[in-house]
Amino acid sequence: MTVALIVLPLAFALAIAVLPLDRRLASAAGLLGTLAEVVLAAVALVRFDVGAGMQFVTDDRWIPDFGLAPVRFHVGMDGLGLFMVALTAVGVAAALGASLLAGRDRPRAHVALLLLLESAMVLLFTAQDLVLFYVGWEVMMVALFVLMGVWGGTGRRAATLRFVIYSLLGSLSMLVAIAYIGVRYHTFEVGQVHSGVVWLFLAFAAAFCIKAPMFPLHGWLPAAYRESSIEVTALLSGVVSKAGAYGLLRFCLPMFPGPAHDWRWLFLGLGLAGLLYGSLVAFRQPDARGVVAYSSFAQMNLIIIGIFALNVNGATGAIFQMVNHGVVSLAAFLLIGVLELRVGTSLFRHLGGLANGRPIASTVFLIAALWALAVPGSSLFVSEIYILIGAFQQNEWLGAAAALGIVLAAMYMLRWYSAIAHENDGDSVPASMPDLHLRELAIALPLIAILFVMTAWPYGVMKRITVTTSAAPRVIFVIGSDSR
Amino acid sequence: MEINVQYFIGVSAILFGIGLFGIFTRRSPLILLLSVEIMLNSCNLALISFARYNGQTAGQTFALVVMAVAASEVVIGLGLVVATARRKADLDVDHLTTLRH
Amino acid sequence: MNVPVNFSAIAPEIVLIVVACVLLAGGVFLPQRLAERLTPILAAGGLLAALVVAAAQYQHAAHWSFDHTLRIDAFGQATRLIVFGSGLLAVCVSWGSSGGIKQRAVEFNALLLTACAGMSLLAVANSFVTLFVALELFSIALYVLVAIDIDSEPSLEGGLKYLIVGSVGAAFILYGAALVYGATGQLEFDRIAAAGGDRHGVLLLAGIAFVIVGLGFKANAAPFHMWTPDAYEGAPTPVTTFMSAATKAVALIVTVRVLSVAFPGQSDVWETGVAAVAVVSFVWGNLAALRQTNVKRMLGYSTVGHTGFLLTAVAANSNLGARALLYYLTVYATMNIGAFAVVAIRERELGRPVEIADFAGWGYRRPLLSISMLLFMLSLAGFPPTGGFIGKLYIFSAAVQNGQTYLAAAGVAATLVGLGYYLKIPFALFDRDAELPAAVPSPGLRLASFATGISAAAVLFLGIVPTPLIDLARTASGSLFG
Amino acid sequence: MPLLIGLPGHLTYDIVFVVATLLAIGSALGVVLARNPFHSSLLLILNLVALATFYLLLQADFLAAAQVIVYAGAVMIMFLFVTAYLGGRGGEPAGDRPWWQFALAAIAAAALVAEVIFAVADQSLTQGPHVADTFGSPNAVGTSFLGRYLLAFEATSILLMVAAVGGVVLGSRRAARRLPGEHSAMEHEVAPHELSVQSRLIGVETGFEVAGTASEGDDG
Amino acid sequence: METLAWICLFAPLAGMAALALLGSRPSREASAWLGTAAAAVAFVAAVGVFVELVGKDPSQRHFAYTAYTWAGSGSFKVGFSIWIDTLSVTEMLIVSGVGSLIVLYSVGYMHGDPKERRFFAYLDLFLFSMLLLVMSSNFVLLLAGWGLVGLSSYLLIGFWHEREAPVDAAKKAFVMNAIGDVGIAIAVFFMVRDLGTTDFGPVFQTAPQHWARGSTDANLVALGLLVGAVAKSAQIPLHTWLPDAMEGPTPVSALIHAATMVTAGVYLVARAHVLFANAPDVLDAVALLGVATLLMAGFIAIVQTDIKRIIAYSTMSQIGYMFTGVGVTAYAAGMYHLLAHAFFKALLFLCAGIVIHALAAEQDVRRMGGLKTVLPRTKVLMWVGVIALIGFFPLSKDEILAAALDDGTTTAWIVWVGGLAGAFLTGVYAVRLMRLTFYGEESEFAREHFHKEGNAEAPWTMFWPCVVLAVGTVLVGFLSLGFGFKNIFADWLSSTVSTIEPTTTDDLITTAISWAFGAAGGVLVWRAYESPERIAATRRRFAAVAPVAENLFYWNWLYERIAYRPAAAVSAFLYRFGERWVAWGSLDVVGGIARAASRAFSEVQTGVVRLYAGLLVVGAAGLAVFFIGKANL
Repeated sequence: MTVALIVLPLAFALAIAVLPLDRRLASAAGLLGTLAEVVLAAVALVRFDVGAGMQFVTDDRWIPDFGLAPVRFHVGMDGLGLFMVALTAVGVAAALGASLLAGRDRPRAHVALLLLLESAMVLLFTAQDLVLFYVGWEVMMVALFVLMGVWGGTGRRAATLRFVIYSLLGSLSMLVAIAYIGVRYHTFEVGQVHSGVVWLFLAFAAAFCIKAPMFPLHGWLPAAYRESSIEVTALLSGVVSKAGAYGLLRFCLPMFPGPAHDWRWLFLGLGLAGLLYGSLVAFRQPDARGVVAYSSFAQMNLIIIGIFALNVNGATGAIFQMVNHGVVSLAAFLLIGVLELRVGTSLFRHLGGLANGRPIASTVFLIAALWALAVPGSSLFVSEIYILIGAFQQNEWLGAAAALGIVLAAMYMLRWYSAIAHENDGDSVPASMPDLHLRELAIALPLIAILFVMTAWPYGVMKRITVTTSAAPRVIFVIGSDSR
Repeated sequence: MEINVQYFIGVSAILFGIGLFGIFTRRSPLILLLSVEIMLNSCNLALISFARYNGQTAGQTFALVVMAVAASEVVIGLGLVVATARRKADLDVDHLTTLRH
Repeated sequence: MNVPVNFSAIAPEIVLIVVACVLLAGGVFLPQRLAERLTPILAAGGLLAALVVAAAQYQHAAHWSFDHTLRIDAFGQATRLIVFGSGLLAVCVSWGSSGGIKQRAVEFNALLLTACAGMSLLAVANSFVTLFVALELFSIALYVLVAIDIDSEPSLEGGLKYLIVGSVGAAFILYGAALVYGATGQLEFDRIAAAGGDRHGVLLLAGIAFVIVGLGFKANAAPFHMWTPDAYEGAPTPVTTFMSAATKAVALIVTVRVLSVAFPGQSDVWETGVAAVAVVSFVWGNLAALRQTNVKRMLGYSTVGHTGFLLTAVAANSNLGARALLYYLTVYATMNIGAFAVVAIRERELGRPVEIADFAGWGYRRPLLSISMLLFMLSLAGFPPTGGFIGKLYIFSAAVQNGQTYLAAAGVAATLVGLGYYLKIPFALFDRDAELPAAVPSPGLRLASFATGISAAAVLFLGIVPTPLIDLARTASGSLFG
Repeated sequence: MPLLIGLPGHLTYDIVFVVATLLAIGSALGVVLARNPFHSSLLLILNLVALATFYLLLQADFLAAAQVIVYAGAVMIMFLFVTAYLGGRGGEPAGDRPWWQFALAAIAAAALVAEVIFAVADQSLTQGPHVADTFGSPNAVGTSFLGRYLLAFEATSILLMVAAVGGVVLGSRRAARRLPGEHSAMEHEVAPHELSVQSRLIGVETGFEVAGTASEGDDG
Repeated sequence: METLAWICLFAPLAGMAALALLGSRPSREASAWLGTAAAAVAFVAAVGVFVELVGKDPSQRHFAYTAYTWAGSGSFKVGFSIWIDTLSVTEMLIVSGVGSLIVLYSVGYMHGDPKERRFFAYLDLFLFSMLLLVMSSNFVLLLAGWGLVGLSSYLLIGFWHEREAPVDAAKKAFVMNAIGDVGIAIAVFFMVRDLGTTDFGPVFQTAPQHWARGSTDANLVALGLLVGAVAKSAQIPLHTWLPDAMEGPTPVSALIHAATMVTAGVYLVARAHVLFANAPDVLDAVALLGVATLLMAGFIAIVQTDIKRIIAYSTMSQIGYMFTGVGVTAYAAGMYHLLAHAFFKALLFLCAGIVIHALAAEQDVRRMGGLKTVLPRTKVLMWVGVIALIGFFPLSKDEILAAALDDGTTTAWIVWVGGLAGAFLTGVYAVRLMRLTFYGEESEFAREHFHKEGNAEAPWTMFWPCVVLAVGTVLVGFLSLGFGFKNIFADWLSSTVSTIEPTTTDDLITTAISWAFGAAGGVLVWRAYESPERIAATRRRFAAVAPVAENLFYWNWLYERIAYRPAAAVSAFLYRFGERWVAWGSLDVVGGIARAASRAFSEVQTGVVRLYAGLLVVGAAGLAVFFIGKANL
């Protein structure tokens, strides 16, 4: 199952890259591939055995004698991986839809790269071997670099370079740490490493916290989110950033319980700072992308707080928030993309009045905004509450301070929505711009439907995650398994 | 007969240094090549001294090889100088800066 | 005299020399046009034959030959394979060249073959005498090869600089060898180790230092690298291709062999020394490459930076380090040959040296070559799923294992800086805003593309299925480190 | 009365050593300091002879002979030829050489020399073993060369062949374009001369090995 | 009962979903009626629940139903569950009943608005949210409802989003309510941490054991809830959004900003009375905040000129009374005032809506006047509301004050005195409102409009709800008369919350003074407006203090300076400086260093070969020094 999830997009990517398809065929093949992946992910979601731990496992040789330890092709999914994979499948399908809508040039390459990205992400979300994980991690990065560097906006070079350097700073430290683990512990299996070496922990954390990004490692974010084509931005914010949080949960905490516990305040403090900082900065952004970008940044810091609260509520909330925020930021960015296609800009001073006579558009944007600000009752509300509970259980002041993020989120997201939808039509909005078309809706509606389902029944997700803590040491989360 | 080769090595080192000095200070490619010859010969002196010190012929054999190598380098070096001389009016190595930075 | 003479030990070299002699002898009778066509084929045949011979001889059991002046082991034999492979691909790239390579096809190919022979000999040398003569054999061939375009001022200039600095470097090796000889009374590596023990005599250590300087010069290690960018830029591209891959490989292999076979007792000193050189190479090579605009020169500095990685593996002084080195060298050779082959193709389209800007939009004119180039750059930067990644991981592992995590950290910093220039090329290649370059015929396109394709396939293959090469590297380094 | 080398009763030896040392160092300095390349070349010959003297003192008789014949005789002739060919252009180019360059060069070189001398000074190298009279004789060297170092010997021969080919390539006039106003008279002369020098050198070095190649070069 | 309860909760949601999904397919009329029907269904179901509950023994009148586990982690689960007891049923009835009437009213009021369908969807969403709030059986779900009513409020305040003012008002309301949400969230955190649950049953049972009475934790929990209550109910200091919220359509003001949502704070205090009783200091704060708000809002209402804002400040003031009620633990009295207020304040707003509707959206009372002739029936209905407002009948306010008098603590005394003073203010502003709107000379503006339009007072959908509310106002008055009569309402609530039964003497004293004060205020203001000279004289007399009220006690000014501007400045600073120079610029600096180093390193390669050799030697010398240094000498 897991292997099929990895191979399917890869096979489609290769086929599309190699076969001389025209635009329509390439697009159709791409859509088919991503939708098939969604179906596969859905099947996995249904067949997933709640509480049974790691499932759909394939464990095979890859590099049997590496010199330090065998490198294995070991993949599988627990609750965390399952939802990350599902998020990836949905995210890439939606992003591909958006890119087809926008009509990117050189469609074969573009579609193939998106599929390659998908394959790499599924790999990294399911890999149980450090080296294999790193391969997925970096291939994802490569695909992103190309997508960003080729199809991005006018400032794409600087943005991509910045993104690359930041990313590699983290991932190369992680590579050194992986090497060290191989040397010291003679294994690359995630489950077998328990270490108290602080710098290893920090090296891994650096990679993940840059990707998330955690404050103040976000120097790459504004440019990357602004200069990428919108589907890439959506994926960056919706899925790729989650890979960072995923890494913290999958690697940093279980492998380095001691350092994670000792150093938690670094992450909690920076996470809190990032949450408030990102929210405040989002409030002054001049463009729609900027607001969602910094909001995404703030949310990721909240997730980091949840993770380093080091308790079940925080972790459950963080994981659920990863899913939630993934979907909602995909929706928000792809909607911005639709708007940009029509208006040609996302600068607020040229926007406005979307709600005038465009009920569907305004409703869809409104839903995105409300879920993004975690309106009480929504699925994001649930996940945020759990994160905050976790933070509060860790420390009262932390929980209370982080709760302020709720107010700030309301401030910037309402500003976002108002600037887009309210008052008179902006000067760049074409006269009598029609409401959303069916094709545009086809991208947004499935995402919104997912949000609704998760709102109606958050436990449907949360019970599959089933975070428990191991008996000793306490900070290790056992995800997807009831056993302690 | 006992021989203290320390002094020979000392001389060889001084010659090596003089060769280097030449390379640092001269701009005529010919003289650079001559300086290289001094250096290689100083190596030979060291080799032969140590051969004597160790009472082995190996060092001398090595020195013989070095002579051949030095000769070959001279051939190629002179060839390059001549070829350069055909193309450029002046033969100042300091002016061979088409390739730089 | 009862010296065991075993010509099978140098069978590949013999093959190469014989072919070279045949070329020289026959070449004079061939008309120019025929010589241009025929000699590369012959040379390729010779290299292929040598490759086959070397492969056929490949065995794990090590043995001495020529009274310990040679050591035939898997380590050296594997290096031979790299050298011959590089030579073969360089011949492919040279097809279609103009200038000196075309007019002097006979000499070019003969010199290439002898250079390969010298390198091959160097790879198995076990004595300073053999080492020096083999080193000079290929160096002198390379001096000529760099300057073979005698109509071109840069070519000559590069050759002359290479020669002058190279002679100084050779003098250093020689003086170092003399000092070692003085300290131990031996010239054969294993005997040096036996005689030297773990003594830390001044004479011996000074000798080791000088030997490292000389070998570092050949391996483009900073600060002994200064000739590298000039020679790389000045030399005809096929020669650069060959030099960047084979010279470096063999220089580093011999460095490992000398240091770990002859001076195991002094490893505490030279490990640090090599590490220091590695750090300087990291810094200098990568930083200086940042602002280059000429592609060959940039890649030249890049090789200096990569020497840092390779020396990291040397400094590890372990089985793992040797494996890492061998693995990385293979990948390194492949990706460099590929990259320079692409440069050669573009160069022939333009008829002048290639600037980075000349690649602008080229990705849409020659997509496959450009994708290969992207792959090479990614591999140079160490991204999976290319071989460069596994190599980097390997090297980091070796460094960490030997307690030199700081070297790995320096490698990380170097890679980060390296991204700053490696990515310039893909950016240019796939620049959508650039005008589509005119479709210009490129002489020898097919063979050069073939070399590129082989390299690209190898880089990818080594990244995805590294096991065969890893196994080979394991047995090879086992022959050195037991 | 050990004077320098510590050998009782070998005053002559010491005197010869001192003279040779002065000669070697003086001539070497002359090489690197003389403005005229002719003078440099000639001084180098002197230097080589001084070195040959050392070789004699070190009982390397054959090498001393080879040094004088091959080096001083053949290689340096080649130098002189080229110097003559280049004429005034072979000399040191006009222009100031700032004093600090000298100073730095001297310091760098001196540092290295100091290191080596320091290395040697520390060692007790006085107790060299007694060696047989045949030490350093052509026979002994030949045995070593064609025995243990047979391979090096063979490789050297290839090396010389490469040098010859290289000389051909670099010296060839076919591809060369002339600078405007350059006289071409010498060109036709020099290349064969060069080659003849090479073949002569090679002949001396190896006796037989590369004769064919050299003639080949002539043909090319 | 369970089924009915769920129907009550979900009928409005279904209505909203239907309206949203059908889009523009049904006609406007049909949409409006669909929305109304959904509310009506909820009301009917609520009545059903009420009837069933009445049938139970008073001690058995609480039920909890769980549909499914809504959210949960390994250690803390939240059920989607509802809580039916007398308190929640009371609220359900108010919400769905008054709600239905107001939705009905909107059919007429919103007729012809281009976004009519959306309006009804929003109203239904609000009803669902409000019902969720009052029916939920745990604090998380309550918080969800709490936030959702805020959302509905946001949507409805900003309904006319073409103009800037409603949009700003909507955002302000939402953000201030979000602050309240945070307060409740923090209380929830405490519960989860210390009690492991937020379900009402266990929480109220175990809280006093976990948190000692008056301890810091107990106070913080109650304080958190209080922050939520204060924000939602527009009490000092989080009250400034309510007047601005009047930018929304009038039915919205009536429903959300008068009858139901804004009183949710009172409901919360009553609901969580166990927690508040556990924190006496906070309970005092509730009462004192209530007093402060009721006085301040009364003062401000006197100088307002916008008809809706006058009523809005009146609302704020009346909620202040409710707060004082629950603050002195007279929960039943507070809830009773809530009930009565729901009727009469909705009535007042709807009547004001008729006026505004008739005057083509004019809201300034100074441009009205003399409307008694053209809107006679409205005038009568409005008098009913005003009489109730001043506190003549129902005696809900007096009951609170009487209870306070009975209580006798210092806080209660303050409440009593302040409340009576408030009665005077109420009399002033309420009568002023009537005087300016309906009496005096017919204004130019009103004349123009009426002669042009010449329409009837209001369509029946607008008129009859007002009548029903007026009747309801009067009837509600009989639920709790005081003076020793049977207190039906308090008895009904007694199974859920306790109350203070004031003595008849207390009632007598309080009611007498209150009536006197209210009447005095009314008479004074009536007389003051009899001639322009007199009003001018009055103005002069109060010239010193009037600006304070006219400037709304400087709250907006204060928030502008201590909250908004600093936040905007910090935000701008972070964006301009933090982002540009630190997060973004740091890599630029590194890049600049790298470029400079690149320049340095590559320019060393001057192309001069002597230098190359020189550096080689320098490197060799360095390496040799290092090596020799390592030697054994």
